[in-house]
Amino acid sequence: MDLFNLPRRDWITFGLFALVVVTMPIWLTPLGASYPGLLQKFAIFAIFAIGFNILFGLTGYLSFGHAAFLGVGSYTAVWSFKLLTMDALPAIMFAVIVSGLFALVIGYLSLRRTGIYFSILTLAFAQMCYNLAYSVLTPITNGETSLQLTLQDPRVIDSALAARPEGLPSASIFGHVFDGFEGFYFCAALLLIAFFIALKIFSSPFGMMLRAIKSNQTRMNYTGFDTKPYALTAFVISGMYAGLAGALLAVTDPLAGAERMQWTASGEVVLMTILGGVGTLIGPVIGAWLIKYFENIFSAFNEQVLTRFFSFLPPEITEPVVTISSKFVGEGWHLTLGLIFVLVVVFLPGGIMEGVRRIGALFRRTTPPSAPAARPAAPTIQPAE
Amino acid sequence: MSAVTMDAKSVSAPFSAAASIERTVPLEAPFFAVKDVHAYYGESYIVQGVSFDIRHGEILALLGRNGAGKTSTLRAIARLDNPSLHKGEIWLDGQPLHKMKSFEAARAGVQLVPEDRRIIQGLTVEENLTLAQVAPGRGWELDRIYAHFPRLAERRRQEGVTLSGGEQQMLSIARALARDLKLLLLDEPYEGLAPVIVQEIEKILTEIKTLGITTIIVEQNAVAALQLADRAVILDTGEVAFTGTAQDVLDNPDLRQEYLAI
Amino acid sequence: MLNVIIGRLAPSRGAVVFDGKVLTGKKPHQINQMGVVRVFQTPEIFPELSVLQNVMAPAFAKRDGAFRINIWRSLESERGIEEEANHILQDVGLYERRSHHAGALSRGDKRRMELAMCLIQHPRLLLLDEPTAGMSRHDTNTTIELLKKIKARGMTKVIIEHDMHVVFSLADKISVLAGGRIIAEGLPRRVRRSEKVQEAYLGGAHRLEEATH
Amino acid sequence: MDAILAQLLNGLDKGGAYALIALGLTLVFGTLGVVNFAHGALFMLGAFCAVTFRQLITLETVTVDPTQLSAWGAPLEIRTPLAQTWFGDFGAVLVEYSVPFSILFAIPVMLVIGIAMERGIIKHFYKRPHAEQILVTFGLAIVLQEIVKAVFGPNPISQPMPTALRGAADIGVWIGLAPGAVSYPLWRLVYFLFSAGIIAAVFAFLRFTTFGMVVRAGMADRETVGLLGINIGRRFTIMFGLAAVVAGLAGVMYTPLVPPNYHMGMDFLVLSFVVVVVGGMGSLPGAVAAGFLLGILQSFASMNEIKQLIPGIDQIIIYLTAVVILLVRPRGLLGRRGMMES
Amino acid sequence: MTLITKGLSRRSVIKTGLAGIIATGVAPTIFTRGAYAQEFCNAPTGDTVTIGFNMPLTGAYADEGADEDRAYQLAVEHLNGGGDGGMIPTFSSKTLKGNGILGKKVVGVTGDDQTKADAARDSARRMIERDGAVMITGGSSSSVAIAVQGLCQEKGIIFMAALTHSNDTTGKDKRRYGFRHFFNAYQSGIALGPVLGEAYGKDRVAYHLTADYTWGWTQEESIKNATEALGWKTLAPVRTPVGAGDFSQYLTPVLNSGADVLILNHYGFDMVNSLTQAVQFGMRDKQANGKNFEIVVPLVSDLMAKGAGSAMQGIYGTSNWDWQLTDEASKAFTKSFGAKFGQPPSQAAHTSYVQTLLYADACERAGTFYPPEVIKALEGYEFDGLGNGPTLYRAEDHQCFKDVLVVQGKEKPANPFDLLQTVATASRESVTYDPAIFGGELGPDTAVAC
Repeated sequence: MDLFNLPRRDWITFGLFALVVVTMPIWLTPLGASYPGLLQKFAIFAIFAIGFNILFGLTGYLSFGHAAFLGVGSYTAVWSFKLLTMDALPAIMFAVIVSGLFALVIGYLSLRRTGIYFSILTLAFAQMCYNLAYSVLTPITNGETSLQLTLQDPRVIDSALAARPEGLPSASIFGHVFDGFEGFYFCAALLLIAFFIALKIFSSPFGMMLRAIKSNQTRMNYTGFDTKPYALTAFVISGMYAGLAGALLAVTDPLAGAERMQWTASGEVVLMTILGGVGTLIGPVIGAWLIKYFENIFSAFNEQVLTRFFSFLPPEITEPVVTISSKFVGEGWHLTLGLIFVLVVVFLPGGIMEGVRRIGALFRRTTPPSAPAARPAAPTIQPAE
Repeated sequence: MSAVTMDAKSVSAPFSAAASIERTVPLEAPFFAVKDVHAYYGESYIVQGVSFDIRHGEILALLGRNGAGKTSTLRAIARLDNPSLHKGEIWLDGQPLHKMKSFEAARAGVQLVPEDRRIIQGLTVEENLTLAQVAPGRGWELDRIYAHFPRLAERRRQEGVTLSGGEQQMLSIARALARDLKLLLLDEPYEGLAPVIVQEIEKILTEIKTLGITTIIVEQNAVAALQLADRAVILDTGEVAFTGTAQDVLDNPDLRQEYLAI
Repeated sequence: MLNVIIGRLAPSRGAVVFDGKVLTGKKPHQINQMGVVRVFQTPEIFPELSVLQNVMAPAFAKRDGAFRINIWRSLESERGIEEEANHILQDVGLYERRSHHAGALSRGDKRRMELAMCLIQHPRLLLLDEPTAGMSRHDTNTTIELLKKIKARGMTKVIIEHDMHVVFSLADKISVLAGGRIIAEGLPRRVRRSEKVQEAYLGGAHRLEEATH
Repeated sequence: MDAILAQLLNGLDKGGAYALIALGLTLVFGTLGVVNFAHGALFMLGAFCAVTFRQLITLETVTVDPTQLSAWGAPLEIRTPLAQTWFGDFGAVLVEYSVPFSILFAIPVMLVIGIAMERGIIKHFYKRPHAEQILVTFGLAIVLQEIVKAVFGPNPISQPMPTALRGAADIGVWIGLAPGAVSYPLWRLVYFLFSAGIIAAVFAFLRFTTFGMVVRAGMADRETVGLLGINIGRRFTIMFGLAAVVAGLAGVMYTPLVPPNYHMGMDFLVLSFVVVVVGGMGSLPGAVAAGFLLGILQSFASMNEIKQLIPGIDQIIIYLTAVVILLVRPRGLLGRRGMMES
Repeated sequence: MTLITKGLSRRSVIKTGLAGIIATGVAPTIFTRGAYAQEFCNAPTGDTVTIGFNMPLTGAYADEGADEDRAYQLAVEHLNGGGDGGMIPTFSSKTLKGNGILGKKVVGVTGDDQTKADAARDSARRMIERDGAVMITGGSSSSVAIAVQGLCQEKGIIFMAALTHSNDTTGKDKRRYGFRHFFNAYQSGIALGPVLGEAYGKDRVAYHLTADYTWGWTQEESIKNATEALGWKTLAPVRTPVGAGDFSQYLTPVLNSGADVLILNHYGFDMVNSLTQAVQFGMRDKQANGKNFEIVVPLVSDLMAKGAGSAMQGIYGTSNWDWQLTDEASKAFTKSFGAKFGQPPSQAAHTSYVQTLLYADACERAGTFYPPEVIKALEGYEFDGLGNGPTLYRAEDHQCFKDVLVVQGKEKPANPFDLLQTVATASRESVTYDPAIFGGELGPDTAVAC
């Protein structure tokens, strides 16, 4: 069957990735990140970054407005909750479709330009969405207050099927409400599906076309390809990934705020992708995890935590160490993030995945006989090395 | 490297260590030397171990088919960023060019007149010439240039890029003369010019020859180049295929047929 | 001239007609889909892809048309196209290097690969812009042999070439252009004799004679 | 009519700020080919030069008197200003005119910061892809603003303008309208004149000096300028420093209008990139024209009459203009072909 | 499809009329108090109890956030028996003994809400899910308060809102698990109206510049109603984006609009900027309609007044509390805060501190951390001695009712913190309104396991 037809190597990648994702609640415990809220974020932003990488990593088009699709997905999902049902599946479906349509329109217009002009066009569209969501579209978006569930929501399907429950309902799937870790596993399942589709795209002729567009778009035209629909398809697919991520944000926490669409949010996914490694399969996921980890864990450190952490030091050293390190955590976590970016970009232009590859190469050099030969057909496909 | 016929001088090492430090070199000794130069455009291996040398005041024609690496060799000598020099030495009058950046090479006396002339947009004819005299090492004064190139004098206030092709070529050569130069590199000086203009440029180049400026000329029109040149080097896919006098090439139909297709 | 045919430049007047259809005004990919394929003077390739992928891509254009979302089949299960590509790579002598990065090839190899990229499309009209520039003598001869072989398969070709040796060993009909005009046209031996051609194109052969005397 | 005139003034004022920042950004892009996401941070650093200068000249000796308690229960502090003690009346003038004086302080500081930034980090990124330039300068911007936050705290620090320049000027009277018809804050007029002056100075510098000629030549064809023996890299480094000074001065003069805080640069960054692209990447006149154009458009779009006609237009006008211009004119208003298109 | 609350579904006895609306579906099952000790989210098990402090450490309201942080440190210290006890001795309820809450030592965890609804919910979730916070408090923007309040309702965690002034927080978006001590825009309008009428007369034309979101709209509405009742006319309001920085393009049209009063419905740094810029436009020296042009800022805080500097002098507004109040409780709090941090507390610090104490007290009185019981203890609670005089936590909407201060920017400050003077006090009775006017439903108090 074509659908599950993947090279063995990609299956291994997928298997390992699935194992890592499924066991996240375990191996993240010592890192203090094993609680549902953050785990869900890990899964959701990994989807977002994987989708973004399909556009940026494969075609080379740098979109600076991808958060708009995330926001559209969230709003659509919350509206599905409010109007129809608390079931997550229709919400996700609608979100993916609507954000796909948005991506189609914005992509169609933006892809008329290339390079930084494309980036600025996407940025401008996203900023327009953001500003309108904040002001004029308040009836749809509830402005700065964010779109939330209310007790007065019609929820026509739910009301027709069962008596209205007291209080605010939670998102569910076939009547089953997630608690924290179930919510994570639901997101993780979707992450695996999303990852699988990305794997398929990366190893398909379609993926090769996208890479060829990145490599030499003019040549693609003279080779007989109409590159516009290819780029547009990639744009729409990645917009749908963003919509899925947005929907999942709403499923795990039924609220949609305009700031999800702000350019800083779009910038964040760019950073995630580049930090992890553009054009690699795993890189964006790692980038997403790293940034979300920093944002949630580092920002929560304060001087008490640091004092406890450095308590093994002699007291006269502890204080200066705590003072200095406190500049890098808590409120100062952005400083750490900025420094990491600068260091990664200066020393590891290919992102973290390049670092992994370099280490891998070192390791291989020490054990030459087992060095695996490069895959003959596709040296540029670098999944999960 | 099948058809390499090196002359005796170029085989022997052109510089001893002592000579390389010496600033003034006797006329007979090689004034300029390229030793085993390898250069890359990105990942493409373009110049694959080229060596030759020139005596002071000599004109060398660098010939070869399209894509043989002639322009790349000139650019490598002028120390431009592309192609990047991976190996080899370039010596001009005792100065190690291979250790320099392009602006340092230019100060050391190398002047490249590029294939596409590279008149700078937005600058007048006069500004294009003044630009050459900003860095230390002035050559001809503007008056002398204008005396030699009256057409440029007429158009000194005009924007350089609006000149005709031949005038641009003159400006490009004049710009090189405005610097204190020891080695002139001419890349396709006749390319794309009408025959009348070609004659005019030829006249200028002949004049330059009489001034005794050491020159390397790359030209598609091999015959024209060989008429001007004292000696010739033929490149084939980035390697030296022949070194000899210009007359050797003209007298050897097989050589011409094989490497120059004339 | 080739740029006009393949749609890179638009002619101010006149039209390009191929097989009864007007090419002018068509987009480059449409022209390619009609079977007009070009080898560029400076190699136009996909430097980030492997040699094999470079050659496979045009085969997809031939098979699937200008646009098709082909996600569900893996690249490695496209056996037919891979074999065809391998075959052509053997023809041009790049089979051993099929998994190399195309960007790392030498200029001559890039040109041969580009030739392979065009041949895999079985074009009805093949435009060659100095196909042997940058190749060594030996490679040039190999390429001529290859082109002769293709000629035997009955493919129309237009060659732009400075190297008259190549031209005369391949062409059935020659047009000589100078300054944007056709100055001579016809069978090779007649063109060879034309004085205008000698003057404008062959590097002033009469001057050569003067100089050698 | 009066309202339109007032709004036009406001647009010119805003446009001046946009143009000034976009000018510096274009200068860096045109010379070094670097997309500098840290340019907003330079603007912010300029503003904090003014803050630092004022804090230095308003330094006070603080002595704590533990015997007396303030109204909120802390020991009473006795403060003596240093500037007045040392310089007397001049100290008072210095404090009064701290913002204009800090220009003198900001020029060398920004020059050094700019040159250090270029030599330290940006020079390694000339040949790297634009995406990496964006990332490294973005990271740099974060680092710079976080350092400022660590030193000056997260809150805006208001900078008083000189008393003489407070309040509004009755412009209407100058052009023969009724008194009070069109009045505009004096400092905003000063800001507009200042930005126009700086823009003119930058253009004059590039037009009429040899250094400027070399830089223009380098922007057009860096390689050839190198072939003529000019160390263009060093001159571009100085240009980076100058761009930093231009951004910094824009920041200094902006402080009395909006109290500076550590993230003010980021707020301006996106806007200034839109301005640069609308003007055409690498085109200095384009950047200036686009700056004024967008400033005026934004100002007019904020008028009630227009907002009632098209709700929300004031929020999106800049981006809408950018989209329209880029779709109609692919390279912006005055952009060059092929610049940044891949 | 039915809602299944994991763990247990249990409601307390219905007390209020409003709650009747919700009484559908599940029948109440009543257990004895001791039985449900472990059956709600984050029930404290060891000898400590964790409280989540969620405030803006970065962003536009960082100033307020920093002061809230100080207040929380102080509250934790006092609850655990440290320091001078602050307002604990003056508090009318005497349950707090300085031994933590119910004998468990209080531990605080902090999070940065970035003044963004999304980030605030993230941060609150982290404190609930990872750190085991049994109560969340903080926030200094109404949108954040409403967002976090919604989350807390879902998670069954009590949310003691700090600085939030929108009518919606205890109006249409009110929640059973959310409580607000701070006053609201409606009360500001009632308190401010008479003072404005007296100072500026009955014949005025007002121009509103309004922050374009829930709080701005409710405040604009409230002030419009209050001033129009005086006889003032209102021009079409102008909405400005939050965090605009430069408001000049919105201020320019004011001058030629025919208005003679400018009402700034802005908060935080937006207010600081719009006010100083309005003054730069010469609005305070201007004459319009034969009267002096005036500016009103309905909600002011001492921190904003500090930011605006001299621009604030003489301008009217309302405040929840001021450190210069002379009652025993205010003096005790100011002294305690001033001694520890070297500066007087802001109203943000005050409300944060009070909310923490009120929660602790409610737990003590309920004898448990079980949220439905704590909610019951807070609903309809009447107390005094926390700085605002006698105060009621109204059961219907979880809004506190107390006197509202009308303040004016001081012309000649005696010290850097002497910025506002109280010019009038609106009595608790006068600012009490019918909870029905804002609608909304509190929802159930069902405990939720996590």
